[in-house]
Amino acid sequence: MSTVKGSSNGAPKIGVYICHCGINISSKVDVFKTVEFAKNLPNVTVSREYKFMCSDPGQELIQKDLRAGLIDRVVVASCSPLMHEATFRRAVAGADHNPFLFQMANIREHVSWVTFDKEAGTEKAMALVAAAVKRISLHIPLERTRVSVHPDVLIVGGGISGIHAALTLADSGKKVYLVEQEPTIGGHMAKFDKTFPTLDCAACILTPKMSAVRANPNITLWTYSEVVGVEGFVGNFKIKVKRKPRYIDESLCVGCYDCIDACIFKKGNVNDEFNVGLSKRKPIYIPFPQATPLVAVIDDKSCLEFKTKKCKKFCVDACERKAINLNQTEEIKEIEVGAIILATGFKTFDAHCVPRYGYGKYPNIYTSLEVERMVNASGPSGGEVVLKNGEPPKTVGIVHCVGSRDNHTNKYCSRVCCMYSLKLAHLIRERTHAEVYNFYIDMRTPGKGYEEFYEKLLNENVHFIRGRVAEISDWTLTPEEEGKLVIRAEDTLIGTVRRIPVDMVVLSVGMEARSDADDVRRLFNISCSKEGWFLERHPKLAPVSTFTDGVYLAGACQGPKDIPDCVAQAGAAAAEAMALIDRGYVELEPNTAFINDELCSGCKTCIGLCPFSAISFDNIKKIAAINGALCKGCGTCVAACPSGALQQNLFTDEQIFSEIKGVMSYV
Amino acid sequence: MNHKITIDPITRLEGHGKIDIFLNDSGNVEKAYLQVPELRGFERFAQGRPAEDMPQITSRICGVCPTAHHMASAKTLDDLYKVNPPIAAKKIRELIYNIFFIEDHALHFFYLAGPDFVVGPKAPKAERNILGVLGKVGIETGKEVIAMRRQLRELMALVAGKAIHPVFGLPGGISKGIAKEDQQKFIDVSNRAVEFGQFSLKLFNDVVLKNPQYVDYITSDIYTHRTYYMGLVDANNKSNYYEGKLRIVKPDGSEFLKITGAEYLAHIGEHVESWSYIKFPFLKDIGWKGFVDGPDSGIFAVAPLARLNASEGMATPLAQEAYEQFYQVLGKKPVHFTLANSWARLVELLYSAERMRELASDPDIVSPDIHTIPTKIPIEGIGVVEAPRGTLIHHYKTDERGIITSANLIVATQNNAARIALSIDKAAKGLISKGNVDDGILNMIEMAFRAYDPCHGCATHALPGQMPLVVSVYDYQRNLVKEIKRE
Amino acid sequence: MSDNKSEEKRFEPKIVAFFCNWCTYTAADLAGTARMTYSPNVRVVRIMCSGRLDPQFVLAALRDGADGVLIGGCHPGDCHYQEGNYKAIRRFRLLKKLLKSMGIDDARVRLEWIAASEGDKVQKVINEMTETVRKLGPLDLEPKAWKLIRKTQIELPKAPQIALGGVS
Amino acid sequence: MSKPKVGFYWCASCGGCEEAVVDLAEKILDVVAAVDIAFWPVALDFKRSDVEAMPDDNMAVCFINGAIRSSEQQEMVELLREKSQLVVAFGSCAQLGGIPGLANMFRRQDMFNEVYINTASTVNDGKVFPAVSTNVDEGTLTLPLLWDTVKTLDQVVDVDYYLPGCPPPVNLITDAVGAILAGKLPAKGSILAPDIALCEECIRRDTKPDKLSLKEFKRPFEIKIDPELCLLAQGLLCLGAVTRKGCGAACVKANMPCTGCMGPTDQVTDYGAKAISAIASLIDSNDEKEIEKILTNIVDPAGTFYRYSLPASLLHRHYETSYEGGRK
Repeated sequence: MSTVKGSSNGAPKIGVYICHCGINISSKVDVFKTVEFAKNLPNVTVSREYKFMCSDPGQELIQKDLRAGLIDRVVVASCSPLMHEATFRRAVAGADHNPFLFQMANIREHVSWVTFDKEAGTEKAMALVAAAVKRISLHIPLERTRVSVHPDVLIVGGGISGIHAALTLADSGKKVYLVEQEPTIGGHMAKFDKTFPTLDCAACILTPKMSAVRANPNITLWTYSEVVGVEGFVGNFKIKVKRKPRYIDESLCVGCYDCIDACIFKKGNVNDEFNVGLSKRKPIYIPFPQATPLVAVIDDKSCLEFKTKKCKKFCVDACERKAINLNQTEEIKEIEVGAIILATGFKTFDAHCVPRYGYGKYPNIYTSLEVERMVNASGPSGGEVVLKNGEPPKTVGIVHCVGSRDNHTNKYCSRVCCMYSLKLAHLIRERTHAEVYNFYIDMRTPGKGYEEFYEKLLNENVHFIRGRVAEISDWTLTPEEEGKLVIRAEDTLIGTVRRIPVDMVVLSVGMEARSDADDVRRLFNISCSKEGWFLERHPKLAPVSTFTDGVYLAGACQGPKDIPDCVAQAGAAAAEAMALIDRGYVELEPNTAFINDELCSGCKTCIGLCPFSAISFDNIKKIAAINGALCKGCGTCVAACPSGALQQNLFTDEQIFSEIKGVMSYV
Repeated sequence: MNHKITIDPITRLEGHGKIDIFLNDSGNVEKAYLQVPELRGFERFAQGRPAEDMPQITSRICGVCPTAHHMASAKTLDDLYKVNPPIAAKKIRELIYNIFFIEDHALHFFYLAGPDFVVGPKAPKAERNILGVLGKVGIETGKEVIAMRRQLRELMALVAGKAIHPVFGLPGGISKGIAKEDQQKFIDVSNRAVEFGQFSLKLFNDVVLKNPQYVDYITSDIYTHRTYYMGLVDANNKSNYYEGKLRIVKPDGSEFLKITGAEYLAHIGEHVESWSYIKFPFLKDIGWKGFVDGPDSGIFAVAPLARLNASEGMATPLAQEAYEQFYQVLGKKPVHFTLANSWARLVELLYSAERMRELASDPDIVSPDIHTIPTKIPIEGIGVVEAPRGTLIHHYKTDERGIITSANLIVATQNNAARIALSIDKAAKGLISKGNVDDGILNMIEMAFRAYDPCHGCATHALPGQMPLVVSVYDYQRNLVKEIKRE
Repeated sequence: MSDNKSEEKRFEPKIVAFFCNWCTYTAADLAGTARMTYSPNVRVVRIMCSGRLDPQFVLAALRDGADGVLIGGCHPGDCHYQEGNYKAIRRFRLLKKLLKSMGIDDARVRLEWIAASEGDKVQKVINEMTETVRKLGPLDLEPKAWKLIRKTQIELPKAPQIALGGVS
Repeated sequence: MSKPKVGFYWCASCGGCEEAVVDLAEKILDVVAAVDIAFWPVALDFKRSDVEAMPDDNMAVCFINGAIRSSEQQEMVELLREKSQLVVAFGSCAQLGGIPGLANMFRRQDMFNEVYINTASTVNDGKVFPAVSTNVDEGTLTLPLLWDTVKTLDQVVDVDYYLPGCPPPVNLITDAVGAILAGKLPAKGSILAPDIALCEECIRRDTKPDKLSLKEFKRPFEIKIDPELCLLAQGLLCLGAVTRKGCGAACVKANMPCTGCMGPTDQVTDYGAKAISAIASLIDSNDEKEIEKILTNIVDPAGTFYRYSLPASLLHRHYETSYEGGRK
């Protein structure tokens, strides 16, 4: 009997198991009829149905039949193989059979969930079952190959998510490369003043983590740098990082500001990115006092020396440590890592895209991020909330959902705007005692202490008007509107259109995927959702994994998140990476290409086709040779092989032809 | 009584033919029909193919004379692209072509028609074949014949790629030339070939001409038709197979026409009968007058006898001698005896051998300059060669990319179709009387046919095939009263 | 069962789809998860990459009774294996040329780039394809070519006899 | 003991396969010594009736060349099947349909119109076509009807072995005959030739670049063909990589690309489709427009990739022109 087990010799004994998936499948597929149909297919010795095949009893059903020798091959018709193939392969292996003598028919995602007519659904299900049965007879036992995992991790993005993930991994002794585009880590969080709902200051909780990164020997921090090349696969990625020249020697600079003071420009002449353009900085600068690393940087686009070559270069002389090196050039670092965490974050919605809100047209209309800087003590106005004329505002309107929940811009809710709007309302009121009006569609405060925070604001006499703002303009009707910005909105609670004259407007802009998200995902070979957020492997069960093994997601690059969620997810991503590294190896799918040496004519057609250089030409044998470890199993070479000498495990020509016959056999 | 006799197929020829003979109530032949029962339609499926593929595609019209089609096609491509092959290419083509003539004529004489003479038309059929010939002439001679053909075909393969279905023809030349070190092979074999040609003629002399009964056959009226004759000739009206002008002589031997291949359409038409897949070419200048011979009928003949008749001699000395002897024995030009074809064929074999010898030692043939790259936009091309079985005409029209839009092929044997029909009819009438039909007589009717070495593979670009030979005898009401199966 | 039924009912084309594991197959799963109902005429065969698609598979599907073939892969530049879909498009273009010259309406064979997130595109493409092929009608290579070759069917063809009218 | 009986027969072929047998030259004498040739229309006078007279399985083996295009041919091969222990499909036409199979690109009627009406030199004002039966004064003349579709031998009768090639190379023929006489036969259905592609025996293989990709396809007459370099590398559509070896790369030796007469290797189902897959993979472009441009020099895909195998292909014939085909 054990000779029959898992062997492909002798007539195969196929077990077919049809899953009801509760009613998910059985509502659109006549499971019993399908079972009957399967019974009569060639080589099928067992045909059963069960409510939930993926459940333990379901799997035991299969294992019992395998152990009893009733079957030696398994077909499960249930959900997508992307969902449960692994589960059932484990089950088969659990019964000491080769896990690859298993085939799945996807009758849920591809049938019951997408088919209206039950008869049609049943028919389609039968076709897919027939295909799987035809195919499985041609399966042979296969072994997975193990490849060791490089213990280092690459983290892309130095915002709170990247920082947290880096620290978590570093603390567990893993070597981490943290790569950040900007001259400093900190990301958006570094720009915030306070954080909701606890109102503790962002800097106070972030900067310790930032310096911890700087201090941690396990973390290699590369700011002002970008990942430009990704090769290899899970456990064995080869990464190219471009370090842009900052013209300052990081190891020498102590961030004393002398060079900055010495700069030929006495005043800043460039929009300060950190203060979102509310202030100016010099061509040589340190983004903000807590910048990490605390190292100056020269912006060669605005530096006189780089523009004219005629600068007196006071900065160079000013630096005692001779840290300034104007000849510094871009540098490419090549590293190997086993896992990658993407924490590239988000960008805020561009308020210009909603002209009727007058952003950029009227002076005293700000985005929430600008106000974040304004209320920040280290911000452009030293924490003062003031109008362009320097006066503090008497009335402020905060407009929620700018660019969010809107068919013309982003359909989705950005999740954080309600809370930060409340936070800003509180802070503005605190600093200016102005009347603050919140215009909201729905007040969304899910989360620990969030609703309470809303309560608190209600008691602080902040005004809440439920309704989407129609327009903001300086077009006045009454004397008291004179010189003010008039916010027109329908108050859906009292059912009238209201005009609220204010001195200042805050536009609570939503979160969007970064504009370079598409390039990044291509670089790392992952997918994006329609909105442009990086696509997780499964929305619930694998929220930080991607379809590319070894690449994980942390923070807002995967979707709008507030800080606690980002940190939580960063931790999760770090844990996933750790799990991978601590296991020490990855098992590769055996669906690789192989060559039948006797049939290979050495025509070399395949060799140039492999993107992973897995195929080489053996000049002694005069035939092609495949490196199984490098082969990723795409099968491109197999399709090209003019004499059929190349085949792909689990996807041989025979198997696919038989699957085609299968799907057509029942129509 | 009225009988219908069907000889089906005519064996020992390349291709497929079927003869129906109707007897009148006295049991004498009323009429005999030659039918060719298949068609491949190369003209149709040539369309859409790139012109440069035609030499290889049309060679599949006939695996016995693929070189003829290949060559005609290659010449058509030269004309299509209005490009002149380098001198080396021209000479190598003609060299290969004459080599092909030798082995093909040898094939016909020794394997196909030979048995009729060497073994004898009335010999038992089990002996009436190459093996019988070997028996007669001796296994050693047989081996020589075989070896000769082998050597010749090896040389063809050396240049053309394959002896059966060559591949070397290109518009503007050929794909492969002759390496210096190989030239000697060609010279050696050509010398042997000349000897072989002389030997074959001698064999014919001894076995055939010395046998008065055979000579009677050849000269007997039943194998005689007075038709027009056509063949390619060079500037001196000497027979040439690779190039030249088409010369057509009247039944009285005087020149009727001398045209370039390009002018063929003005003078040659093809007549269609519903009882045969073959088309019957005729001289438009005279017109189609039905199956009758004589100067008033447009029927003409091609192939060895016709070529000798249409020429004023052979361009090489030994062949010229043989040519003169031929007419000396058989009387003044033109000779109208169909069976003389076999002799004429051997005269030609000798010419090709001598021509091969000339070209083999020509210094030009080892030049590497063998292909002129076409530059002109193709529109239309016509190519004519003499195939062993007669004049072969290819004619293509293409679009500007050189994709065939229409093709016309008039193939060697086909030119003889009408005259062959006459031969069958006349032979049947002469050989069958009072309804008595025996295997030997039927074979002698086939001889009339076989003498042309007709290749019905070519003739209809048809699919050769095999069907039983049945003599069906019908009474005047067309009821089958008797059926003789040929055993 | 379906046969006599589909006789009375409107023609239900049979379409075989080859979807790449990473983009289009996933998108099809997404369409399922999102309960996007679409016409049941398509049967999906999963391959790891559109680069695995051997034109033989397309012809085999047609031979085995499919009225159309749909090929789905990652968008150019998105291939999970970097370049498989580029190989696919090269082969597909030449295959289309061949099918055209073989007299098969090339609308019966379609290639679509469908990303993992484009469940709605799966729905749209499959519905479109089904309609297109329904309009084109059954391909039925079986009776139209293959069955002519089966012994039972080899009796003289029921072809128009004009060719044989001739003079008789 | 009597020598084994052997038959040769031709269907829709050009006679080249017969020539190939004749090209056994001296060897043919050995063959003749070893066997009784019981049937060989091209060279011997035995007739169908002789075959009918045989008991079943009387012939040890019958080599049948040519495609099947008419009921006569079908009847004949069925008869020969009965009378032979082994049937060998001899040559491309019998195995794959061969060049006559290109007729499957058209209707029979298209052919008739072309041959008997349209061709330049045809004079046929009466629009006369050959007819299955014609009444002449003396009686009735009949012709066989041709089918619309050319078929391979194994689409009509059960075939034991295949000898590929147009025509089959002499050495393969002798090997095959030898194996049969010695009773050393491979599994039924085998192709009696090495199961490996032509490149393996091609002298130019080493000149083929490891990573070949093509920006342009060339037609043989457009360039001075390098006599050393791999033809595909010169942009010529050489199908050697898709084609079974056994001919010694004869065409390539003559400096011309392989056109695939030996057919595909065992693993390949559809020669043309596989050729497309392999050739297209080499195109050096990812841009659809450019790909199209590069493909324009493949002027005749069907005729190029199915030159010898159209009837054996998965499509078998042109679709619109099949009887029902094209009727909407």
